[in-house]
Amino acid sequence: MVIKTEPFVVNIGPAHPSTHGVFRMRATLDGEVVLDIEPVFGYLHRGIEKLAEERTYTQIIPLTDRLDYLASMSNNLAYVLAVEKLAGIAVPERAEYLRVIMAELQRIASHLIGVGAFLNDCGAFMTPILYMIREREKILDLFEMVCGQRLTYNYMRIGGVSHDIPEEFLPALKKFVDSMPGFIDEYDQLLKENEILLARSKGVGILSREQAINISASGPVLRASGVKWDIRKVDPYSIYDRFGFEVPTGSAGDCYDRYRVRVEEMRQSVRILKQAVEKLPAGEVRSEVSHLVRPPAGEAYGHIEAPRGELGFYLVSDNSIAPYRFHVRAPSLLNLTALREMVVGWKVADVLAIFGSIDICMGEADR
Amino acid sequence: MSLFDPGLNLSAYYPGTLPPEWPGGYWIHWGVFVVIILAFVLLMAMGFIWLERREVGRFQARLGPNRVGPFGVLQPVADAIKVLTKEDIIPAKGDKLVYWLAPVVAFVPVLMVFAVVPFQDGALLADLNIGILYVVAISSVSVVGVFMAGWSSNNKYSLLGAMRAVSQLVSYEIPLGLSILGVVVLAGSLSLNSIVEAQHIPFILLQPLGFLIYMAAAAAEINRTPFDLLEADSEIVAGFHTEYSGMKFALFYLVEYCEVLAVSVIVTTLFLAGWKGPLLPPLLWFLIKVFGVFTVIVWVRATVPRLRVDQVMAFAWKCLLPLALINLLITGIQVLVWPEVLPWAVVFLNLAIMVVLILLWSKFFKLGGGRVEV
Amino acid sequence: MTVALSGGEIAARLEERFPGSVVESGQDSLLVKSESLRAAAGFLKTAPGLEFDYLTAITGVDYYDYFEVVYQLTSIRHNHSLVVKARCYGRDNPALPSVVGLWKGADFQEREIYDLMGIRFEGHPNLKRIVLWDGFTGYPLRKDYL
Amino acid sequence: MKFERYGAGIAKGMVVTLKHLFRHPVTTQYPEERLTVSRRTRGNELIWDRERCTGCATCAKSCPQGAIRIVTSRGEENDYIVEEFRVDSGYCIFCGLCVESCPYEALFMGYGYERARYRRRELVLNKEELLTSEKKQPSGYARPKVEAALPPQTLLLDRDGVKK
Amino acid sequence: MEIEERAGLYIYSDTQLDKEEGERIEALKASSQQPLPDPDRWLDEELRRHILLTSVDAVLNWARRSSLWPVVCFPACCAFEFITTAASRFDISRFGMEVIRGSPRQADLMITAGTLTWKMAPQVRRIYDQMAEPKWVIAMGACAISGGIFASSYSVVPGYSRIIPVDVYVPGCPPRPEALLYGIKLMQDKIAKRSIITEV
Amino acid sequence: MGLVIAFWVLAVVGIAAALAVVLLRDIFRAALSLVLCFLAVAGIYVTLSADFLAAVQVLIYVGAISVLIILAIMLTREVKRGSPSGRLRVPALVVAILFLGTVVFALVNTSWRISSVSPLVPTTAAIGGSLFGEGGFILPVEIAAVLLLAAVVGAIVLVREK
Amino acid sequence: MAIGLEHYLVLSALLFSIGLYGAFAKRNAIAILMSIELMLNGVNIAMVAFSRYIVPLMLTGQVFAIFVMVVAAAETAVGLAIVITIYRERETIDATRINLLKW
Repeated sequence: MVIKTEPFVVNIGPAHPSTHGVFRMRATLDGEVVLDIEPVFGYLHRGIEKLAEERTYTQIIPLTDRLDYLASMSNNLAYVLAVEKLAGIAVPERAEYLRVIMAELQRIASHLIGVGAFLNDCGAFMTPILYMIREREKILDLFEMVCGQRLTYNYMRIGGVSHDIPEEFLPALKKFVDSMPGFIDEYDQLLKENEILLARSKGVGILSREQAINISASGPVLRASGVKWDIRKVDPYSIYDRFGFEVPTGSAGDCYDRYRVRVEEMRQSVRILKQAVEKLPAGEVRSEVSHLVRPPAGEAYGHIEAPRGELGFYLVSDNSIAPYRFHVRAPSLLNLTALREMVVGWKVADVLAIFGSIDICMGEADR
Repeated sequence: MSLFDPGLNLSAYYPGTLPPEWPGGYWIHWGVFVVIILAFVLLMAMGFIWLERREVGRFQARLGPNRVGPFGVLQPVADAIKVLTKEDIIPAKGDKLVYWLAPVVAFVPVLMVFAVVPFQDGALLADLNIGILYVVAISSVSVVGVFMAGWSSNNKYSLLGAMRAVSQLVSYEIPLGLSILGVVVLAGSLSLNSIVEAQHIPFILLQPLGFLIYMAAAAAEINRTPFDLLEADSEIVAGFHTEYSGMKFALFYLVEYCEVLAVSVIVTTLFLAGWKGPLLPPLLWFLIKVFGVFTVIVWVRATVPRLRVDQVMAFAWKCLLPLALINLLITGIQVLVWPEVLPWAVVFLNLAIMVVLILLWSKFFKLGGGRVEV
Repeated sequence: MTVALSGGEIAARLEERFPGSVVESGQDSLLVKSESLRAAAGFLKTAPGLEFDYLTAITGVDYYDYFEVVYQLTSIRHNHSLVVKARCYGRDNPALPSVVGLWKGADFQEREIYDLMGIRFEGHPNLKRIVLWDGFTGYPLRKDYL
Repeated sequence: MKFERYGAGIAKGMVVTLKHLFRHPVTTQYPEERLTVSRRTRGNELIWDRERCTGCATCAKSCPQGAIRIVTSRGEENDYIVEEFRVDSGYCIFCGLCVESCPYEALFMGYGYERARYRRRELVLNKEELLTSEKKQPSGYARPKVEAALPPQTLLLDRDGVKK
Repeated sequence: MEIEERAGLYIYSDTQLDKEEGERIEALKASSQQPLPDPDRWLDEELRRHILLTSVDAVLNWARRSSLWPVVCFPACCAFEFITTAASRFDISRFGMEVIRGSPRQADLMITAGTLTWKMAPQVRRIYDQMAEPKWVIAMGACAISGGIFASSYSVVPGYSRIIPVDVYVPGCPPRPEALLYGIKLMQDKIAKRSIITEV
Repeated sequence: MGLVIAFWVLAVVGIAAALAVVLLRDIFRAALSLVLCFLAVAGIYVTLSADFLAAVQVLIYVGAISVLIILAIMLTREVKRGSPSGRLRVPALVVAILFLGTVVFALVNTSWRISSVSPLVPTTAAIGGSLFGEGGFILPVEIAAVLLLAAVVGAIVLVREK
Repeated sequence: MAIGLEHYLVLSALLFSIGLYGAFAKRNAIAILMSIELMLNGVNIAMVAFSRYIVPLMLTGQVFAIFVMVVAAAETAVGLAIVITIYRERETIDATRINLLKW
């Protein structure tokens, strides 16, 4: 029974406990039911695209760190891939493997936060996210070992990576790879079958296959809707064609599927890591590239499968030391396009669960 | 018995802590006991605040407050002093009188619950013969305080929180009362002290389903997970007390823990045989059981997510209420058919009945979905 | 591997259907006349064998003389891609037809280009500033913005 | 969904949290216990070697935001004397590009991170404050020789097997 | 936190609301071109101080520094280092700080974790104004101190000190959790010496 | 003595709260006054040795009825308009005073047969007995149950979505 | 001064009259409902007082008071349901304007 009352407007965000940064939803509510919602962006618009036009190609790498600050390695990778495509630079084999290792570690770290934050938005009192952050800490330790920072790595370089790994890295990584599946199992046991979580997320916020494609969704959001589309498979970049892994997909396209797809992707990433650790060759990690890269005039679009979806960099060069135009195809922004269709008619609590299940990063959406 | 006419049946319960020939009669007993209860409630509430933070910390693989005093036990004291000395902000557009009164209205009933709780045999402020009914009645008053807070704050989150509070608390009062009735039927009395005395085996064994229903309903009444919708911070910031600061907020914060304490105490009394127990002194048993119940509540809080508002309501009406009615019916039949025979057989029977009922009911009961066409 | 379709072949098919719509075609891109952008995009989305159902990205580039808007199209069914470009002239009120009707994913991106580069998209249902605030003067991504 | 699992899922989850109650917490009690940071750590300070620096200003050029200010004057032997070398650590993002680009290995990332201050202006490091001292050690970022001498990093991974 | 006063005006997009917001932003931008001075007078006064704190002050300050409740203000990257600080490995709750209040009314400390844009600035200012006295601010990270890597951008506020007075600056991009904890320790030291200093 | 003080305090509070209910323009506050009035009445019951009834009064009137009323006030959003008195104010006042006068006159001039037996305590068992026991009010209880059911069904039907 | 039956009856009459005034004078339908609750409470006090002072060992008055409460609860539920329905249809709960039956 729903008693119709006078609709009223509530702002959820920008500084709301669970908007994952500074997103704002102008929601029209009728009691608890959402009648309409208008996403308001821009609270973290920092003008990265403009700033990049004033920096050299190498100096842009720190900027990309801060795009999707939960997946800095992936951003670095996408950017250097685009520049290498633009300038036609080859990358040593060992560097490719290191890149893959870093990108997959980053995917696990990012999904851990994504899943944890989603469970938090469903109302679990911090426990899952704290467990997940604990696992993420292990990954951050590895990153810190390699490049000295915990969040903004600035690790990839045009033509390779900045440093070779220290010798204690591989044993630690092996240990991590061995122990991680056990932890994923444990977290599955924690909440995968929890009746309350199922009630909160199954059938909630359904994004159909057609809708998902039409709004240019990507990443786990697209795959949860049943589209088997993973850039690592359909357009293999770097050396992803050398690894065997599955692309998990959902069927219903609801919040629960998005959550499950992320968890399964973590398992697949562990699988890739295992193979990469075994095959890692010796050799150089950086090809000889001038410090000031001057790509020939032209344009290039490099894209990777970042944790949140297809992350693309569109670069236009005019043969100077700085890009003429630098555009980021941000998965977070596009995945939000369907937010309105997904939440209308649901309750306020569902809005946040749905929003959490899309797992966005405002640094990337607003740029 | 009237509250203003002490002396009827109180004397029967005097062998407990206080000597019967106390000078001044019952007024002194009252005065002393009120002070004792106040001290007990405040101390226990602070202890609970500390314990919850420590326990949640350990559940989450971290430590929790440990730097203020030994093991951080002074943490709630520091919190209290700090909160009390913070600036008191009153929203400009709100209803100031109501805003001011709300924490008081919420706090007083919770405190009054402890008047009838037996800390050990006969050690209680007033052994009302309507004891448990009094508890249920009085605790339903604090909803009004919550509502006053949400209304007078002139904030939409507060109002949403208050609306949720009212619908939720009113709904869960029914299964709560019905689950208590099972115990009352077994004990044959409403007085809490008599209920404790009637428990030769703890009623949790005779009333397992009633216990579960009571725990669920009580968790909803005191806004604990998974029913903590009123102050769901991921949804409506801090719920009805979003606009409160300083001392008034401290009162609401205290109310929260006093309510948990009240529920722990009442569960202990109704289902866990109160102060009864071998070897240890009764008061110690009482405290151990209260802390045990509280730990379970914290444990649940550390594990489960929260339900949605309509699911909470559906759970009360479609699941708890029928189960509570069936439970009451079965209890009544048992009391009529086997008065005081073979309690242990009844224990196993009731456990079996509980399992069967839950399995059966799960077939009918559905949660999830819930989209509204707009 | 996503196949980048040859711009020339598709340009020929487009020309056949809508004569005069293609200005030039590159290796994996084609430049469409701004008036026929909407029709060409509709054709690309539905034509059998092409079926670009997925709009990967839109972006605008300021070349001083004109603005170029770049559409990265992908077909999930056939796993091939194409880059479509359109130009609009004039710095005061450049305009292009909107493709939101075809790909809803263009919604926020077109708004962003409008916000940061000042290109109007005719037919967009809710064309207003997205990341900057009302009252911000200038279009930051234009090359003459300081 | 049906309420079909009869609370078994909740029970499973509660077992997991209960297990954690008896596990050793992973907490590091920071001011007393310290983690050994990575040997390559990019701490929140820069360290400058007065002897090696030739004043070529490559670092300043490679800095993405111009946080390094170098003023030099011509010395007697046709070399540069560094008059002023200033880094605003409240503006620097510690990306390490300057250290990587320094051709004379005269600039290091700091190993320490306790740089919080009450005043904005105290964050600006001038020539003297940039020198290495008791409290300020260089880190091994892009400096393999320094790296080899530093203690190995504490890893959370190593605490996995530890029982309470 | 923001609640609009008017109801029923909403359609898919409310241009009136946007316009008002834009005006607020422009007004704030115009009025905060210079950074606010650091509230650091107490540092000088401490040097020539010879009066001891009264015991009431001591108790009050002890309570205040032992239970600093942060408010939710997590614009960007640093937020995740703050969350990590709050998480199991560094565990801010040891200092009694894990009570992260969604409502600014009940919070004492604002940890400004991330880049502040002009669009966000009125909201942050509002949160700060809503906090009850006494209140403190820790500027965490380069963006919060000076705008950091984005300082030259057209939409970024070069440092929170333009908007609100900052008590402690924690450099780093982002600072490690230990660095933030060190900043919190400085904050506690400052609170411990309150009372003789006049409020700044 | 305690009883006398209690009666007067409760009576004054109850009357004042009742007056507030009918005189306040702010309907939310009027509803809160109603809660206070109910509580005072519950206190009056206690002074009449009807402790079970007092608890029931708090449970039903305070816990359920007034909360429902407050909820209805929220839902109808009539608060801004307030709760003004209508055209009938003066006639209503006259009628009320006339009625009050008549009743007070009647009850003062009646000689009540006051029983000197001290009241029955505890009342719970006795009430239970007279409700469900032999020769009790079991038929009215059944009828009340039917009435409640009808009311619940009626209320649901009334506010159901079309 | 001892408290007798008359005191309670006067109190009850006062409550009833106040409720009566409110029920006639108020325009807000919810306020009218609240006034009716006041009247019922007044009646209850009278019944309990009679029971206490005239037949102290029989609890007939209290039992009746319980029935009155049952009726009051039912009445409130239905009354509020009507009020909400009317509000939904006509956007007002002003009793002087709810005159549907007149025409």
